[in-house]
Amino acid sequence: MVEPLLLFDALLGLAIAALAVAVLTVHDRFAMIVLFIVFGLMSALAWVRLSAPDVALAEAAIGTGLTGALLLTTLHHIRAAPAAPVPVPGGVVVANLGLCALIFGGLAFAFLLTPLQAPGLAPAVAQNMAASGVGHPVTAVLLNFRAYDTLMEVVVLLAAIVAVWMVERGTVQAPAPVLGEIYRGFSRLALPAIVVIGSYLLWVGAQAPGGAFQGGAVLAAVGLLLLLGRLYRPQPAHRPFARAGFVLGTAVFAGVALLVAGGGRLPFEYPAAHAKTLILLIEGMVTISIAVTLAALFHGREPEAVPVSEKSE
Amino acid sequence: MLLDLLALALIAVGAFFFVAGTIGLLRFPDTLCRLHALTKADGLGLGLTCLGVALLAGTAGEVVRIVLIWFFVATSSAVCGHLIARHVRRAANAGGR
Amino acid sequence: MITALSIILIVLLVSILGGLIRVLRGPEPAERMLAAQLFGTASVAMLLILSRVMAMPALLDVALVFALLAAVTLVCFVVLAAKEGR
Amino acid sequence: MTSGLIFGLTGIAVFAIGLFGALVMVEPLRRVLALKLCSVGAGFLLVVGAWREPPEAPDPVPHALVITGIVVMISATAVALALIRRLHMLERDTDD
Repeated sequence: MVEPLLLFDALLGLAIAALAVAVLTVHDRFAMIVLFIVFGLMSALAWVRLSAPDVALAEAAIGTGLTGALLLTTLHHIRAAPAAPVPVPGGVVVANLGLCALIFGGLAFAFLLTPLQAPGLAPAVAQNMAASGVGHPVTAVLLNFRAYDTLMEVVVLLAAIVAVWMVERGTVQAPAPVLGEIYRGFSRLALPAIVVIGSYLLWVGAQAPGGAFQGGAVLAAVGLLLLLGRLYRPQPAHRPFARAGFVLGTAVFAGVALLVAGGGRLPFEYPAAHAKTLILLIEGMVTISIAVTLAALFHGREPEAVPVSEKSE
Repeated sequence: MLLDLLALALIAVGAFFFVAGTIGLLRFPDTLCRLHALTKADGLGLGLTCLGVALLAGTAGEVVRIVLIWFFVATSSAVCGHLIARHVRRAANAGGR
Repeated sequence: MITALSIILIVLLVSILGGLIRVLRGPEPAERMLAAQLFGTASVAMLLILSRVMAMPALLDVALVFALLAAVTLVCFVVLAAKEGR
Repeated sequence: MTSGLIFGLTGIAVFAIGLFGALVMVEPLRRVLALKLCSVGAGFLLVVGAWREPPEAPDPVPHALVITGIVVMISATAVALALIRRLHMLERDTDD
């Protein structure tokens, strides 16, 4: 008798691998994106099964939801391009297939030899939890024990939005259509609800799965809905606010580190009495930054002074 | 015990509706029929599942979150169903002209 | 109880995989997106059940985010499809 | 057989499939997706490394690393997609 949950895992694993193949082989580009979204959903389920709800949250919100929206807009922009079928020589395909099969075999062999469930760093984290200022281990790792990583990650987001604004400078975008009364009613109902959920995720991150990245991604979804429904239209005059939003997280994060370092400690060695306050401050500001940056990444092009897009109305 | 059985039955019926929705999606002839099959199925299926899981829930907080999930999925799937139907109709009109 | 719920989970997963045929076959983008919506809702149901099976109430938050982001992706699709229609 | 073993092998398979796609595919959009598959596959391995048979709690450090990875990946994807859009526009303009 096979345990049903294990059978579920095996099916899920097979489905994920099959979806990965389907994403790369399906002819229709729209189907490719939908399959990728489904692939992300299934991976998030797999991570839930591996008792990693934080990662599942991040994957569902950022890796699948927002990435899916980004892919859909990009496909919309480049839809005119007939996918020029430049055939790859068969020899190249076979050689690469062999190479990848070899890599798969090697990795699988190494993986099967590696003992699972090694102690790892879990005991070290558990020992220091009391001093971290929060009650959830993943949040403690992200914002206290390995805060440098997280700071760099926020910087990467900042770099990405700078790059996107540079690349898209001077491009034209067709205006979004009006979605009608029902959508307006929906957004009046849904947007506040989503704001509450995002803030809840940020707040609950101190004790349970959730936190700045997941909360920020959910708040970014509000931005997406506003942009899509034309309830908010980016204006050139709003650029300073947007820039302030992009920089806020990095600035506060680095500022706190410098302040702590100024007190004769290591940069992220928060004083125990204020650890919780400092972490919450950083998380709050980083959440705002992430939300603004992700929404701006979705919108792409910087709002520029000369609106050339009006002629297509 | 009785409550557990009731919850299990509700969840099982919910799953049945999901299966029915998938079959509708595969077998119905055109987009609007498929839309119809799907919105009914996922609305009912998820509603029953939510009810069943809520019966098994341990704390009031969990029940609140389950109700919130049900409410959100119900509104968003209704609105999205409407938007997709509108899009399909407009596309058909544009094609007919 | 756990066994019965696990079997229901398997049924839901198989039903999702069956729906994938519609995504692959199309032909309308709207249908592909519809199928994706069904997957989103079914995954929410699976997460609800998993929250009982694995005794992790935190999964309810994950389900909430799933539901939310599925809606956002769908709205995004409809907007872009409508743009294309003009 | 354990969940960790199953999903570990899944992760390696996804990584290899993504790598193959990134090497062979011509279309830029598909190549980006292939690289994203690679990143998800790598994430699988890290999460499996953190996994402990329940009821033991998993190791939080790899989880934090994967979350960081997901955010970095969406930044990279956004830039790649912006480049694809720009490239497409330039190609269209030279065709006219």
